[in-house]
Amino acid sequence: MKKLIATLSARSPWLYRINAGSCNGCDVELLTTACIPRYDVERLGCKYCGSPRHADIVLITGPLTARVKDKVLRVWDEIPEPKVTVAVGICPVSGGVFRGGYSIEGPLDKYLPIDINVPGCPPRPQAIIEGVIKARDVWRARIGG
Amino acid sequence: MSSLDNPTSTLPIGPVHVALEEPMYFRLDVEGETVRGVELTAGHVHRGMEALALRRTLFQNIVLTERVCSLCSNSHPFTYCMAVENLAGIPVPERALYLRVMAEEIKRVSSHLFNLAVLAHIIGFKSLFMHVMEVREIMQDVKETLYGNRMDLAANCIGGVKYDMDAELTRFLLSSLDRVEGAVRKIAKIYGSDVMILRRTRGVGLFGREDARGLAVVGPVARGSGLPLDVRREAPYAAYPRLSFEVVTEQDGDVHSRAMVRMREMEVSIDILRQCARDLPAGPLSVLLPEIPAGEALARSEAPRGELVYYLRTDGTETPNRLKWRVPSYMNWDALGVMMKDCKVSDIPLIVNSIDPCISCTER
Amino acid sequence: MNDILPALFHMLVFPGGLFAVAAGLLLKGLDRRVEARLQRRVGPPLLQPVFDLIKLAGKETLIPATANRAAFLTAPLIGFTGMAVCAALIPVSGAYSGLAGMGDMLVLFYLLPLPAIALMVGGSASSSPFGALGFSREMCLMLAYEIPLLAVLLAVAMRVGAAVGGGAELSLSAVAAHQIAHGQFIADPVMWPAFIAYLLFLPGTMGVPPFDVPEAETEIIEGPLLEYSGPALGFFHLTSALKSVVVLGLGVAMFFPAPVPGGAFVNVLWFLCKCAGLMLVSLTVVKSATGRFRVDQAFTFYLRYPAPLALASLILVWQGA
Amino acid sequence: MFGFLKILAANVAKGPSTDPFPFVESPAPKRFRGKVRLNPALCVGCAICRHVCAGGAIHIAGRPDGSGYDFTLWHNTCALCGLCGHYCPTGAISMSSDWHSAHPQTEKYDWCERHFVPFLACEGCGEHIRPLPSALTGRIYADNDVDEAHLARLCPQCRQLETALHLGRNGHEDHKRA
Amino acid sequence: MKTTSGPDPRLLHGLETLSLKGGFHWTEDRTGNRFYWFRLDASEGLTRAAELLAAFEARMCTVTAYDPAREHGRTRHEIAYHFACAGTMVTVTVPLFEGTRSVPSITPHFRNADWNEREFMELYGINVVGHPNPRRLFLDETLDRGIMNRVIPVSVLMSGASSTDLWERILGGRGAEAETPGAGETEERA
Repeated sequence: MKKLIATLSARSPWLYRINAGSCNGCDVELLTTACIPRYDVERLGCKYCGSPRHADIVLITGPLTARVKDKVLRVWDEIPEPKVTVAVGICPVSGGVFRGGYSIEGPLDKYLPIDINVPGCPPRPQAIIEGVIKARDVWRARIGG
Repeated sequence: MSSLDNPTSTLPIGPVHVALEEPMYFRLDVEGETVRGVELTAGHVHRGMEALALRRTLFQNIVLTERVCSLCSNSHPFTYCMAVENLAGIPVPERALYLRVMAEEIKRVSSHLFNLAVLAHIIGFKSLFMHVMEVREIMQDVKETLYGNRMDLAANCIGGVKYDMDAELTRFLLSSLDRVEGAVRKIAKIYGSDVMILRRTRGVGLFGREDARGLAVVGPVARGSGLPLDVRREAPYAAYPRLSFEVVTEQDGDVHSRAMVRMREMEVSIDILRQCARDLPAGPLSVLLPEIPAGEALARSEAPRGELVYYLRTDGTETPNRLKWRVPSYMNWDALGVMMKDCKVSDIPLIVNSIDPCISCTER
Repeated sequence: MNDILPALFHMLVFPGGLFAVAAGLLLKGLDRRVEARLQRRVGPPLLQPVFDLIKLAGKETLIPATANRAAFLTAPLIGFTGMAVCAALIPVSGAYSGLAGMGDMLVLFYLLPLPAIALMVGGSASSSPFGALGFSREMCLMLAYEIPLLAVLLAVAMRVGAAVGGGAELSLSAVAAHQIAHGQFIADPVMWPAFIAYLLFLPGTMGVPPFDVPEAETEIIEGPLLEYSGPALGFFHLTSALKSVVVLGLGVAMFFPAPVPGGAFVNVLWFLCKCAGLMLVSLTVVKSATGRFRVDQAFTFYLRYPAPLALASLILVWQGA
Repeated sequence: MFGFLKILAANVAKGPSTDPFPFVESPAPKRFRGKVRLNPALCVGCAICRHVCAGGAIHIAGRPDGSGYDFTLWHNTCALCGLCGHYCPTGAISMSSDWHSAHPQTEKYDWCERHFVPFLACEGCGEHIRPLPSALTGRIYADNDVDEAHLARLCPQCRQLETALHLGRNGHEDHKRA
Repeated sequence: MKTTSGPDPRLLHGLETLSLKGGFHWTEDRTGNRFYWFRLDASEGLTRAAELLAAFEARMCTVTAYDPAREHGRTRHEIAYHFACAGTMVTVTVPLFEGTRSVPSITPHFRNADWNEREFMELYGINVVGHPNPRRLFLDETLDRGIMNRVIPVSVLMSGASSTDLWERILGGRGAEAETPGAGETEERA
């Protein structure tokens, strides 16, 4: 029964994205992936939500700058458990071309438990979908499916 | 009308907010639904890129500048390369000049489409947003097929370009342009006549010609207020002196006229692309690089959001002594203060979007 | 005792309770799927709203530190209970003639605003500035769309009342029965303005574009719903599903309640089809073809178009046209 | 609104434009800049790729025993700009059209392109060297009739010597003929 | 194609008189766009230069502060003010003497100099006299003012992006750290 509930729940992964100082590339690609007919994540049950409190899968872009760090961590805390975190683009994963800058606090896994990485500069929308599907599997396992 | 409660209250918007593509913090003093004061805190996307640029070689900086912002990501390395070329007096081959213009105009079309799509998104017109984004996908496919990436083209290198066009790709480009042009015409009709769009954008975010001159705004914001500012015309570069195009202006200075400037500019860009495809001269793509001497140079270009300036200073080593750039949005932020005066809360995202702000550009 | 059991059945199983919930979720799923098709998308599976609810049930409910806990948590229940009661009042011609009793149209008129009030309570209890803005917007919008609703209800009631001997007939089952016997109002030119007014009322009360101002995502991040999560948020979704059955069912009962030959089961399906048709015309297509009004524009819109239309019908009925 | 209804109607008629991707593979165009690949047979270890890499994604380190060197490219910091391939003198580095990049956090540091490039003993002096790839020798010695395969297996010093001798011999013969 | 004919000669002459001896020249790019460069005598001349430029309707484009020498232990700044004037660029450079850390604000003449001046205030620790709103602009409070003055050792210049710590994790014990093989290097550079 629990397994069935987990399986059904996993068919409704709602997405939320956080921009941690990204150059827009990954961010725009996330918007494209989440919202347009060509990629239509809604057929996977995804919905793109505006409030962190509604989210299940959080997609983070950007290298985590000094000024945005606290805000990102706070918003991340506002997402109810269980949740899955996906790092999109090379910046949150490693700092990318910005690594070593005085204003860069990343990589993100210093502060948050990351589950899935989707490197790329920016990754193709299909790669982001692939990341979401992998995240969904992680999530299903986490809620007991 | 809904000021039932206290006269003024504080409304924070951002830094993480759906309507803002990027983190920026606005503190609004609102009276019911009317905005009385705006204070903004920037710096959330400040990555210290100018310091990073001093630690990268002149080559690495091509890639670094491309990551200033991915919506105008071609303009940055392009202008940076021009600055290096101006400094060292490198003669860029004629073919490369045309290919650079092509990359630039392709990016302009998709950047403008994105901005217009977000306008629809902000007024809650989801289907129109999706429709415009789908049209943009044609341009995304062009970028992916010609350059291998949907955002960062990596088209430029110092002394020329890295990619070439052949007959097949030109055919693909031209047929894509035909599709986009037809779709853009239809979209222009919708934006120009749909009641919902007109009611939300006409007379909103007014910014007069004198304000535009005083705050020295650039790009579609200036042109939407009737100032015919365009670096492509004012100080032509690359292949622009040999191309014919119109500098689009609109007179009303509201959200709608800025949108219509972008709309019409896309048609101009498509025309420029056709001219380039037709006139593309034969020849090499890039030249062998000489030593880069010590010196200083400036370069300017018209990015999708307006004038972009690069200043480069070298000292004869492989890394720059100073690399500084001024992005178009940097000049346009101040205009928000004028535009948002006494506007409605609902109009804020709309007004912010109308200057097509690029925060990652501005804060570097 | 003999009266209570069927009443309970009607409240909890059919047409209120289980049936209404199922129908509402199905309608929502259909709405999302059709909207997707209009936007050249594949769209979610029909049962997506069900998956969403199951998921939300398993999430944690976070309560903002500054919120009023009691109000924050009871708000979703207010709306839900109100709509569950309303659902039991909707007649499904050929299967169920509505709860006996007079004046259920008045009851509906008073209960229908409950979900909106729940949103306002929840929004202000969450103590978020966006919730507060959502509150004032919801209030403003509600005032605007209640006027045409009242006029439409009165027009229908008086039309029926005039036929059965003067005054207003406020029983929905009588309204439906009258139409089944004497022709549906949708074929009655006098009632056309009222029908159009009702069509325009629907997107406002359901909070979909162009009247989604209280929950405007890109302006005030879903306003009152911003702070809700988990099961509490699920209740809001459930309420919205129930409400769509109620308002659509009310529209069907008031304008085209006629059953088709066949058993109760066939007529339940027929009722659902009519609801779905009404929904597609008044909600799905409209929200796909429009953006969002500013709150002041929404307010003036209701006063300028649906209200005069509904009043026109009312006056015509009153004049005995 | 009514103008837009026409578009909606056309949308319904045209049907969904959704890419069936997660259920069907979605190939990238030919020029797509996906994961960087190294052809170890062509790599000479000049490290120009590392020099131009803005993301610092490339690591080249010789083995202590002198048997060769390891080339490592960490995809998680590669900006996919293609400069490495553009400036690679032998064409050893290229961009594949492989865009599948999603991976779990546990594989973060293994998300690499790794190659061991062996050294050979110089046919002249026996020192460990990286033989020149034929693509390169072909280009360098295009106008000379030398034994390219042999030259490729020499260390730079021996190769210099060998070419000098060769030129000397030929020059001498030319002189004699004249 | 060019619609403009360059700045007014009176402006150029005026700026030249404010400049250091020999502190004026112009360059041209391959399309024929001119760039005028002036080096001012002292920072006091800046206010007069700004007045003059404003009178001739120049548009302030940007301001660049930099340390021309980047030597260890010494910071000396120059500030270049870039203007667009009738289609050409006019750059007015103010060298600050060692130890001097302030310039007058040009916001009275150019409203949009506000952000530019705040930027070099925080990045280079230069004071701007008479700035209307001298708050931090982009730099987070956790970071030091004048962060760009830190001299970068030449050794990290080349591949500043890679850190050994990171590479140890990636290499995971494979192939011990050693220097780049020299083989091939000489040929490829040639």
